[in-house]
Amino acid sequence: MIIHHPILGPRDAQEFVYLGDAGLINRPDGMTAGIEAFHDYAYNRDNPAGEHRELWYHEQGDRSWLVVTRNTVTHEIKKVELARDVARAQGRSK
Amino acid sequence: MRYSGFRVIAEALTGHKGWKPVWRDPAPQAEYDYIIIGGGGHGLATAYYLAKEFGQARIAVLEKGYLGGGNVGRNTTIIRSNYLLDGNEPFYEFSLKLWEGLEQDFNYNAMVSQRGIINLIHTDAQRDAFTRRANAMILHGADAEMLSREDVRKLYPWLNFDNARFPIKGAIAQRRGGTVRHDAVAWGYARGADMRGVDLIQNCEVTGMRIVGGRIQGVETSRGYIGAKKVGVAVAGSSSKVMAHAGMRLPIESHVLQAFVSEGLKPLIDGVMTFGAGHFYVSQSDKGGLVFGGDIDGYNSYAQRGNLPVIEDVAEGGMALMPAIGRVRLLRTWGGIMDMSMDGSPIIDKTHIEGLYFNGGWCYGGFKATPASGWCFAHLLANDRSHETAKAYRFDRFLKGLMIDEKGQGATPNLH
Amino acid sequence: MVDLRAMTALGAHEPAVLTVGPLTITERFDIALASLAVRRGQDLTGAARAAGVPLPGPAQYQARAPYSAFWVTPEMWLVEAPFASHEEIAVHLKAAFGDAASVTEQTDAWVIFDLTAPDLALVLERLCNVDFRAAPEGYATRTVIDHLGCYLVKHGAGMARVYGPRSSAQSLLHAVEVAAASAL
Amino acid sequence: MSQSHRIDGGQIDRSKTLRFTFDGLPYQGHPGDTLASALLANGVRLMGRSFKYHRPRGPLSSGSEEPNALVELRSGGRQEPNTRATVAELFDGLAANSQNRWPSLRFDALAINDRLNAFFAAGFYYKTFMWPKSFWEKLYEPIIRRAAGLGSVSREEDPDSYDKGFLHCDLLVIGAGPAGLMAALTAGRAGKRVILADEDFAFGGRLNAETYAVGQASGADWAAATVAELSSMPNVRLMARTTVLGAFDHGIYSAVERVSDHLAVPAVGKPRQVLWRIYSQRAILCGGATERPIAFENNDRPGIMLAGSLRAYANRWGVKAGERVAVFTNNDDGLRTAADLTAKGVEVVAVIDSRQGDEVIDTSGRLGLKSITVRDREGGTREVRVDALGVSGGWNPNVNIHSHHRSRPVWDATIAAFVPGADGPPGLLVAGSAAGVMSTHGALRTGRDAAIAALGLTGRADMPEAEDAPISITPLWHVTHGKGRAWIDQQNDVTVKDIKLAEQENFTSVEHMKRYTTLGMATDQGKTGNVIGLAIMAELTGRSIPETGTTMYRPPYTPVALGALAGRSRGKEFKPYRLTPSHHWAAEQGATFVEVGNWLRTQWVPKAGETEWRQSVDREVLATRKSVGICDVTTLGKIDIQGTDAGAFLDRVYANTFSTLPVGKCRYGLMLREDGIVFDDGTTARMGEHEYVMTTTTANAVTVFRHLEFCRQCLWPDMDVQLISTTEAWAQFSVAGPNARKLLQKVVDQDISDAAFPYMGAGNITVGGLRARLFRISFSGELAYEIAVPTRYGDALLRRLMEQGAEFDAIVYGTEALGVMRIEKGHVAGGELNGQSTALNMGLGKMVSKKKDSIGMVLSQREGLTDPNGYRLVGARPVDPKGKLTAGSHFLEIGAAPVAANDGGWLSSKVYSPHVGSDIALGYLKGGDQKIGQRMRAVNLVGGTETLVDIVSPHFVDPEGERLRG
Repeated sequence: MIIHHPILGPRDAQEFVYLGDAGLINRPDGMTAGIEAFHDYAYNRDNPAGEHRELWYHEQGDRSWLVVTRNTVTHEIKKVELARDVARAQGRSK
Repeated sequence: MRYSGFRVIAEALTGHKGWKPVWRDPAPQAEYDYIIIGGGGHGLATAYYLAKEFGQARIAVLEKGYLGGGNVGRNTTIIRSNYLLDGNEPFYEFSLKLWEGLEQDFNYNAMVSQRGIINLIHTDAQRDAFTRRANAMILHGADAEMLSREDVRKLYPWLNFDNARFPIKGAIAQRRGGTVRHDAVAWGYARGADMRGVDLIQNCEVTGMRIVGGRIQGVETSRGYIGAKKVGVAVAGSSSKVMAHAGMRLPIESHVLQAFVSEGLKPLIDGVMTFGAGHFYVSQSDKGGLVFGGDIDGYNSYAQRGNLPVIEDVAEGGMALMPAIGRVRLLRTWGGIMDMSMDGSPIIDKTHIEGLYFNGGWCYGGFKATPASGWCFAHLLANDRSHETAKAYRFDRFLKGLMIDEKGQGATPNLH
Repeated sequence: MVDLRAMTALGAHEPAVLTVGPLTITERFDIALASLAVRRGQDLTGAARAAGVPLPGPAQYQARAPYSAFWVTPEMWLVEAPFASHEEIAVHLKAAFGDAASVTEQTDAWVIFDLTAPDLALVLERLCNVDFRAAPEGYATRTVIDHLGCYLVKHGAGMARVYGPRSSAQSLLHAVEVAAASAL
Repeated sequence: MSQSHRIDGGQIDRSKTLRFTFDGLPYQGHPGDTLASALLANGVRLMGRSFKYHRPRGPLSSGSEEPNALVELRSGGRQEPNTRATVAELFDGLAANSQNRWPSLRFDALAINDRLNAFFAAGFYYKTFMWPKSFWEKLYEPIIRRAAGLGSVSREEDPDSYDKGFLHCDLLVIGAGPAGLMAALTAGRAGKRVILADEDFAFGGRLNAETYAVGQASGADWAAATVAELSSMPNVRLMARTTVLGAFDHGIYSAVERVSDHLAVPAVGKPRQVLWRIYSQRAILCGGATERPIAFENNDRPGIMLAGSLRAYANRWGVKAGERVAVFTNNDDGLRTAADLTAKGVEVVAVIDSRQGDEVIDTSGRLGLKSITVRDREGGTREVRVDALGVSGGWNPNVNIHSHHRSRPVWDATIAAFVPGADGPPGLLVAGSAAGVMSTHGALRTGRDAAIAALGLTGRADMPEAEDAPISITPLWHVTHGKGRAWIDQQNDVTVKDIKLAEQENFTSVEHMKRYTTLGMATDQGKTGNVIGLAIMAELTGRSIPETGTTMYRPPYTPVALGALAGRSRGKEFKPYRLTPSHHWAAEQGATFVEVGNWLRTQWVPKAGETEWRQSVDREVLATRKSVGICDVTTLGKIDIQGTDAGAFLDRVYANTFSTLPVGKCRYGLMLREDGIVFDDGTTARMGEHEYVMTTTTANAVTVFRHLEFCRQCLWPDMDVQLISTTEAWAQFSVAGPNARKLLQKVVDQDISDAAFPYMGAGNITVGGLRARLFRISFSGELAYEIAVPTRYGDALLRRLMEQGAEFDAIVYGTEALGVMRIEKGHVAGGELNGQSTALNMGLGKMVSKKKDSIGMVLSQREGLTDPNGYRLVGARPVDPKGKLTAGSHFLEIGAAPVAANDGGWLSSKVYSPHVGSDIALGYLKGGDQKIGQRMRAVNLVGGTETLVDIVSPHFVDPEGERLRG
């Protein structure tokens, strides 16, 4: 597969390490959330057959974590964003 | 109709006129006591044991494509019970025992061949871990042996012993492990179930579930609505898709696992072997092809096809271990969808919806589990209690911190 | 002055120069390296200009004197300078950038090979997936060579500088030699 | 033997003669020959035996679709089973042998199977061999396995090397027939980067096998001229002998180039084959079409060939397949063969055109065709004496690569074949006969137009004139007259009867048919047989052919050597080595090395007179505990963490607290996964207000860094934290033992007295003016430091330490002694950090701070992970000091039966402790913290041993830690 890195352009997916559903960005706050919330965060997945937002790490590249919107049936990639931008857009900060 | 050598001879002499269809193609009835979604190995085995061992009737298996068209028809045919953890080993040992009597039980030659499996050891740490595993297996009544480097050399003198990056230091062996003709497993169960009145309905895709007041009523399908008292889901890689009809999110991701077969060769590898310093395992089929595989591609996929990096990675492992196969040709690659769970172990459990049961999360270990999976799922469906060997395969084990994580990788499905 | 004797990544006391057909492999033992990263909310351009440190954009290498640099990740560069004058490159850069940047010594994290050949692309296409022919001069990228994560900088159609993990210097060199013999 | 069947013409170089042998007999051929064409030229038709019935077989085709003419090429480590004689390029000295026969090709004992064929119907083995149960492995299966298989492997290492590479272009053209050449020419003239790949050693495809003209020249000459023009273009790369294996995601194609297979041995340094990964957003499949036979009784005899191949042998190779030839066809193309052969002076005695109602219903000739039986339109039959028969059942477009993304081909009735369907691989167009456009003109036109469309070119490239004959075919899949076997899959011996049986038993889905009959599962993957099989199944079930559908097309297009897929990564080059700074010193000392991941670490350093490894290790341990020992710990991961939020960041990623750590100190850190299981551990030092140095285990250096980047970018994107690995930048040595300080003080420039540099101190120092780092940490329980210098000085520092340490009898210890001392001290490592254990299990539960949020803190509190009777880390020591322990043994209570219910836990790590004077072990024991002082059995059932042990504290030395604070 080829991932169109927002900074570096097309790169062979072999340079990346896959993590999984981009929902992993939405980590609950450990001081307020309990086991149930963390259980859902850590273990449950939509696992769609179709469009999937997922985390890839450019380990053999610029070390950026990316959010890739990819169709899990056709493997077509619709969109690639820097995970840091996505996280900020979702209100994450420190 | 009963199969036997005499029957084969008799038919041969009379032009094979007498062979009957291996299964019927019935139209779906309005309602069943049991509907099993998924006509793969696990679904067919479930229906077979429900009818044969648990005396149930009015059973249907709904298959969206053709029988045995899922991972049971697309795997590397290995059976074994060399597991470490208490949650797993009793189940897989039960499965191996069922394999040992399967052909006589369902009167179909699935070529269950206990030619042994060895997992090679390349470091002292691996030896320690495999020793712990071997002892756990024996404690659970399974067979296990530790082999020395020289023992391995006696078995396969042509492996890379003298120029290896990661020298072979020994192996853990399970003699009762081996291989089975995968398609025949599906066909044998299908035939056995059909003979016992189970309706095997192909080209029938489930498109919805009718749930009223927290209880399942039946399923919507591409061939109309079918009512059911109990519905069991055994759809492997499609688990999340089907259970979404019941509004459930699962601790499962679907990943593609590629597998490979070489051109036919005269006997080279007698048993099953796994490389301990790379992603490569191999056996040789009765037809002569080397059947081998490695790691999953590692990204969510429903595409039933993989990509180059894994193909090359597997070949690298193969050549590192077996320098003599350089000129052996890869004939065919294929990909199956694996229901990778969060701890690498399966789920056989009720759901919060009354009458809806789930069987999945087999990762890439589902084939060897087929008989026990069917048996235990049938047990759960018939008795509403988990089978003794499947007690640990609960949904809530993640909430309670009772994971069954053989590899110690945590909630990262693509690493299991 | 330091009284310990340095050893190259290839285990010698002098850097290696090897040839495989038309390819020349020159081990560079005379380059000091440090990473330079922007601290949050800081702007390095002024200090960089003052210190003569180029801060090229993504996938670019830029040469200046005494410092050259290439981009490695957002807000981070690898800065290089002559070892003879800048063995303490990290100290120099810290002085230049103060608390505005995070600076980390990297000189010995890498083995550096200059590869020169008339048609170097024929060798590199056997080693990594970089489109060397199409890449502009000064193109800098991370890539994988025989399982090793390396940086590659294009200094011309016939010249590339490869930065590989120091501990794997011999494996990297072997890969280059085998590929060159095979390709040229 | 003379080349009795060689005729005029063809593209072979008759000025040179090549000698070769087949089954030991000598023959001659010419450059340009394949093994098959050369054997046919020598009058040899019999080249192989079929898989199941061991029927005598000759070549069916002249290309890579060949099911029959499979041979073992070369010998020894280069022995190459199942090689298609039809594509094996002839070279001087080639030696080939027939395979899957015994004792000889002409007299094969297992041909008995053919006589017993009635018993070997499709799937018969599923219905028998079940009794008695034990006989399957012992009797039936061994016989089957010996009989099955095709060629054999020598078991010797393949002496040739393989290479890999990566190519980039604007347009990849797959296949260099008329369509491919025209496509490449169009794109090449437009200045685009083009790769033109063809599996053949000669470009031109069918043009080389046909006689008609392209423009003013013959097709072959036009091809040659076009290749000449293309090779003059710097932007065009011509790749002959290169098979594109598959289309993968997003414009990635895989191809194998057979660099040296046409040579006796590869040139020095050159690979046998190269596996190319081709990146091209645009590609055109010009893979041509494959002719299919017609199934009729005994249609598999040597001498019966595809009509187009018969023609190809005559036109391209100057070979007549027989003296008296007949052609059996259902379409016009078959007539071309008759015409071409006649023009070549070959006697064509009969043309049987099924469209006229004539059919071939049987043949004779055990080892080669002798005659055919023809049934004419009136129903009369006659026997015709022929020694070659060309069969044409129509042509199947080679849609394979276009279907590699599971696109289903669609049925085209006008040519009675499947053509590429919709949703093929994005960016992949199809042209020429691969697209179902069967005329030469059509191939040239669609090739040109595809290039224009793919690259968005403007203007029309001019194009030579060529024949544009329409297709005339009336499908005939199998001849219904005759009761015998009519072959569909010639290699696997699948006949029409097998398809009928599959239908009778309700294996009617095309996938069931394939799997039950093995149709299309041979080395040719059914390139000639599949469509016939499914057409017959359609007939039997009353479904249409499109309704019946095809099976899945999957890579590779043709079988590919595993060596090529592995490339350079084999033997010692399987994975790169990582060498430590002390490697050269250790090698000088004759040290033993051990693989730790890709690292090669010193395992121990034997001294003169030490004959057994334990002597060396025990000495290293005792010498360290007595005085001082040095160990290279460079392999531990080091991560430089800077930024104003570095401390807060560490508080989040570590279970314990680091923001409060004073500058100049270090602390042991425990890192959890989000699921509460221990991920990694190590010491992290605060080198400045906003500057930390984290150490990780050797094994997790990469994954920890990845995890930190995830936390930094995805979880807390606004934290001011910068990360970079410094693992390789510093050579780091542990200096441990009572005299560690004395030794180091002689080497470093600063005062490192206990007052100046207390326990857990950390700081920048200098060694003879050289910047260095010092950490006062201990893994052994002794007074210990880790000193780091820039890697290039590591070797010199070690030599300095050894020289300065002479007065203390300083020694270097390896990983074994390191392991002994860490276990004596009760430090967890690999065996305990198994990804299944919590801090609580390790006796480190208190380290998980609940006062702050950190990765894994919440889920570590789940009931299953906080069970008071869960596993706890303990020490174990044999009651009898001479007693032996084995890591991996399980704990059982005294008198308890060896069953899972009594399993108390296991020994995770074991060593012999010269300090304690016996084996000692660490282990996880259920409720272990309450069982200290108890006696249990450590049973190693798999080894048949057990040892009575005392359960003790995991700290075997200096439990109060006075030494390391001393």
